[in-house]
Amino acid sequence: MELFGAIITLLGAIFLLIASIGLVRMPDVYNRLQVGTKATTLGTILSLIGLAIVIPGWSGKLILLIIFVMMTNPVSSHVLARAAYYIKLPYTSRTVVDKLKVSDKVLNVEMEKRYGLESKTLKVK
Amino acid sequence: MEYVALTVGFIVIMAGLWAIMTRKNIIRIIIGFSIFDTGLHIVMVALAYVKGRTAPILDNTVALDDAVNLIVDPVPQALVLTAIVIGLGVTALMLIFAMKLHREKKTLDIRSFKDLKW
Amino acid sequence: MVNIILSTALAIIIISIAITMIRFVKGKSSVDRVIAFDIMTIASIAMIAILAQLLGRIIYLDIALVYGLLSFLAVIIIAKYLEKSL
Amino acid sequence: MKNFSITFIVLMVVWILLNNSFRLEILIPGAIVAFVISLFACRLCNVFVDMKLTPKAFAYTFIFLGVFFIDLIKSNLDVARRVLTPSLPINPGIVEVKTTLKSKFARMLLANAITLTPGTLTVEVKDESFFIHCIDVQDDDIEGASKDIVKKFEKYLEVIYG
Amino acid sequence: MKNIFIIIIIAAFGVMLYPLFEDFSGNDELSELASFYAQKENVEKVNSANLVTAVVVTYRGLDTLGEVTILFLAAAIIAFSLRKHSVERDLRRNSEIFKTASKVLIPIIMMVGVYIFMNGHLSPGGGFQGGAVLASAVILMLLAFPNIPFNSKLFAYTESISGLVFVGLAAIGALIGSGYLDNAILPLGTFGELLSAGAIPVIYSFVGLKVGAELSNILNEFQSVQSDN
Amino acid sequence: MSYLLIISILLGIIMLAMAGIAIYHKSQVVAIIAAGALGLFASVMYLLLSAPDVAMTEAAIGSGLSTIIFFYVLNRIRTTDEKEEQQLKK
Repeated sequence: MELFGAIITLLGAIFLLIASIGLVRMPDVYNRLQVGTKATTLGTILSLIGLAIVIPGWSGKLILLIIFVMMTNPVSSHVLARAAYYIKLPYTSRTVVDKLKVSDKVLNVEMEKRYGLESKTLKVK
Repeated sequence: MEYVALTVGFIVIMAGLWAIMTRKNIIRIIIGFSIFDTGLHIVMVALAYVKGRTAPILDNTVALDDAVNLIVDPVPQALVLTAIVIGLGVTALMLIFAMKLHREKKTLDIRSFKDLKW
Repeated sequence: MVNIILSTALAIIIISIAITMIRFVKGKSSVDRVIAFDIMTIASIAMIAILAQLLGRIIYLDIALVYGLLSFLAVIIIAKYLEKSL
Repeated sequence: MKNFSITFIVLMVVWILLNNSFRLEILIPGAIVAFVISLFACRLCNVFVDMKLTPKAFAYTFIFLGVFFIDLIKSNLDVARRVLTPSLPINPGIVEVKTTLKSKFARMLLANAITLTPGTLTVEVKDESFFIHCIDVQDDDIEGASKDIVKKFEKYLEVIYG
Repeated sequence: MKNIFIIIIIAAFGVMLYPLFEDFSGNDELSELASFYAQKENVEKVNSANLVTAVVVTYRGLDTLGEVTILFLAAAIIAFSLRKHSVERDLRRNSEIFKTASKVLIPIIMMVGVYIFMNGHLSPGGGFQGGAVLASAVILMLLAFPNIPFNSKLFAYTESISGLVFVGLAAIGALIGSGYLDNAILPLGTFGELLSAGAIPVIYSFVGLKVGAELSNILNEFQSVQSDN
Repeated sequence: MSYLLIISILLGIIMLAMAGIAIYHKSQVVAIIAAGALGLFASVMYLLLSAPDVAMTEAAIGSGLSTIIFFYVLNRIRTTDEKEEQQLKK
């Protein structure tokens, strides 16, 4: 049983390795984010699950860590992707379609009409 | 292992000093200060390490009766803990002064602050 | 046996951090470097957990928790700085 | 009141997981701290309100987690295949999908699930449309993409959160 | 030319530090002071499982008092030298997912912070780390909801009351116990439980609240002088 | 115990590379991120030197909050940042 947990941990480490290789190979920011988020999340989760199998007494904190990683990692990559989109980082030349650019202008105008100025301008202090 | 940490700490201290002395931008100088800080802490913790021993926290893996032979030195660790917190305060103060200097001259180049030079 | 496999996993994670360094040094834009930073810290969480097992102290897991929390905040604040809405 | 009690329960679960024990002298300080924090955060924490507490919802939660984990593993195998192939078989683009979910917490879960499943990454959320970056675009009109990406999670979240 | 001068200075510094490196041959046993702290009867006198906490709170408690004072002075100087001005800022709206996630995360982060400083005598952690985690919850709130009014009065009161309680507990130690910052003013309890180590968890909790409030105030000062660019 | 030695050597190399990037990189943002990453890896090093208290403090305060304060200040003085970098390069 301990051996099984150790092998799962090794599998997680291999996924982390794949994530870093993908980070080096992919051509633009969005694809790097794709590889980075998915492979690191599964890699870390598998490592922690493997450790929880090796030592069942530790599973409380390990479960908390797993929930924490699953909560924060997609959110941070979403915020990064949004920032990368708004500072207009270039796509790779193989990109086929960009629906957000088409509807961006229309939606912005709509937003302003619907929420007035307070949606765009926040008063701070 | 403690030798590796000691060497790395020394090199990081030297790098921080180098950054403080040669960089021209004030933000870079503050970054150099923070690097210097980190290296100093590594050196202090590495000097407190005792071969093959574990952290000075007693639980069911470290028995109370035999603690003298199992743990590392807790005193320098407490010192470094204090030093890190004070380092944050000092860094924040330096950054505030950098902000005020930038408000005065609209630049952060250290060569343009010559008011006290004669 | 278990310890050997776990040390191998540790070695693989360190190698992956070293490969991520390539993107950190090379990366064209700042966002690339932030992604590299993110991956490095998440790999370090797994590394700390495995180290805690190898050294046999459960208390080291607390550090992994704080580590993940603060790196998440750092990534958020850098992203908001880059999109000029801090 | 409902969201106060749910926040309290969540915080107590976190406390028990952290301390890893059920004894009374640990539970009592935890209860006091959780009570104070829930009081402090209850005007902020209005996200749990639309959670349904029926047996069917609980069952569907577990089914959702199962589907999600299978998809997570599938997505990783997919990513590994793409990364390790020498010719890098990608075909990226941003597509738009529609969702019918109203609850904010459910929408966050949906977006996180989309981010973690094969070849998709949520870039922006506006009202009821999600803009998703796909690593391999199959179908770039709204309905087709929605059917591919969103529907498999939406039908469970629909039951859990209404 | 200038660089050569700098290199000479740094090399001189290195030579100055080199004896530290040369004489160090790896410790094989504890120093005298540390082995005094680690002996069984002395550990049982304080009853704290984490010896670093014992050193920070009781043996060298005055240092902690000075440290907290320095942090308070830094916060006061920062608040004094930053001129507040109200500007209307043109911020991009936060993404809805980030807002919802931070609503879920903020109470959990606060709970983790409270856990860290209440278990300072059992696990690595304590007032300063727990205070930093509490401040990170506040900074997440400031990032996600910039238009929520920040109640700086509440934080100022929390900070001053915690500081007063810290000093008061220390003085009570001098009155009832054996010295300033003595932790035996409360029953010591069994070794290794949450409610043990006398006054250490109480003192560290108030240190944590004080540090958290101070750091939150510093971060709020920094946040409030941002302007558009 | 040999694996700890190897890990510490690799960590040391990564830390030195981070320090180099923090000093010499053109962009200030990357320099600050590298300084933060230096602190994070230093905290793993403290863990190897069996000082978990210091590791936690470094991860929370020395690396996390310092980076946050740096970015607030950098956001305030951003207007001349790029120009400054250009001038310094010459």
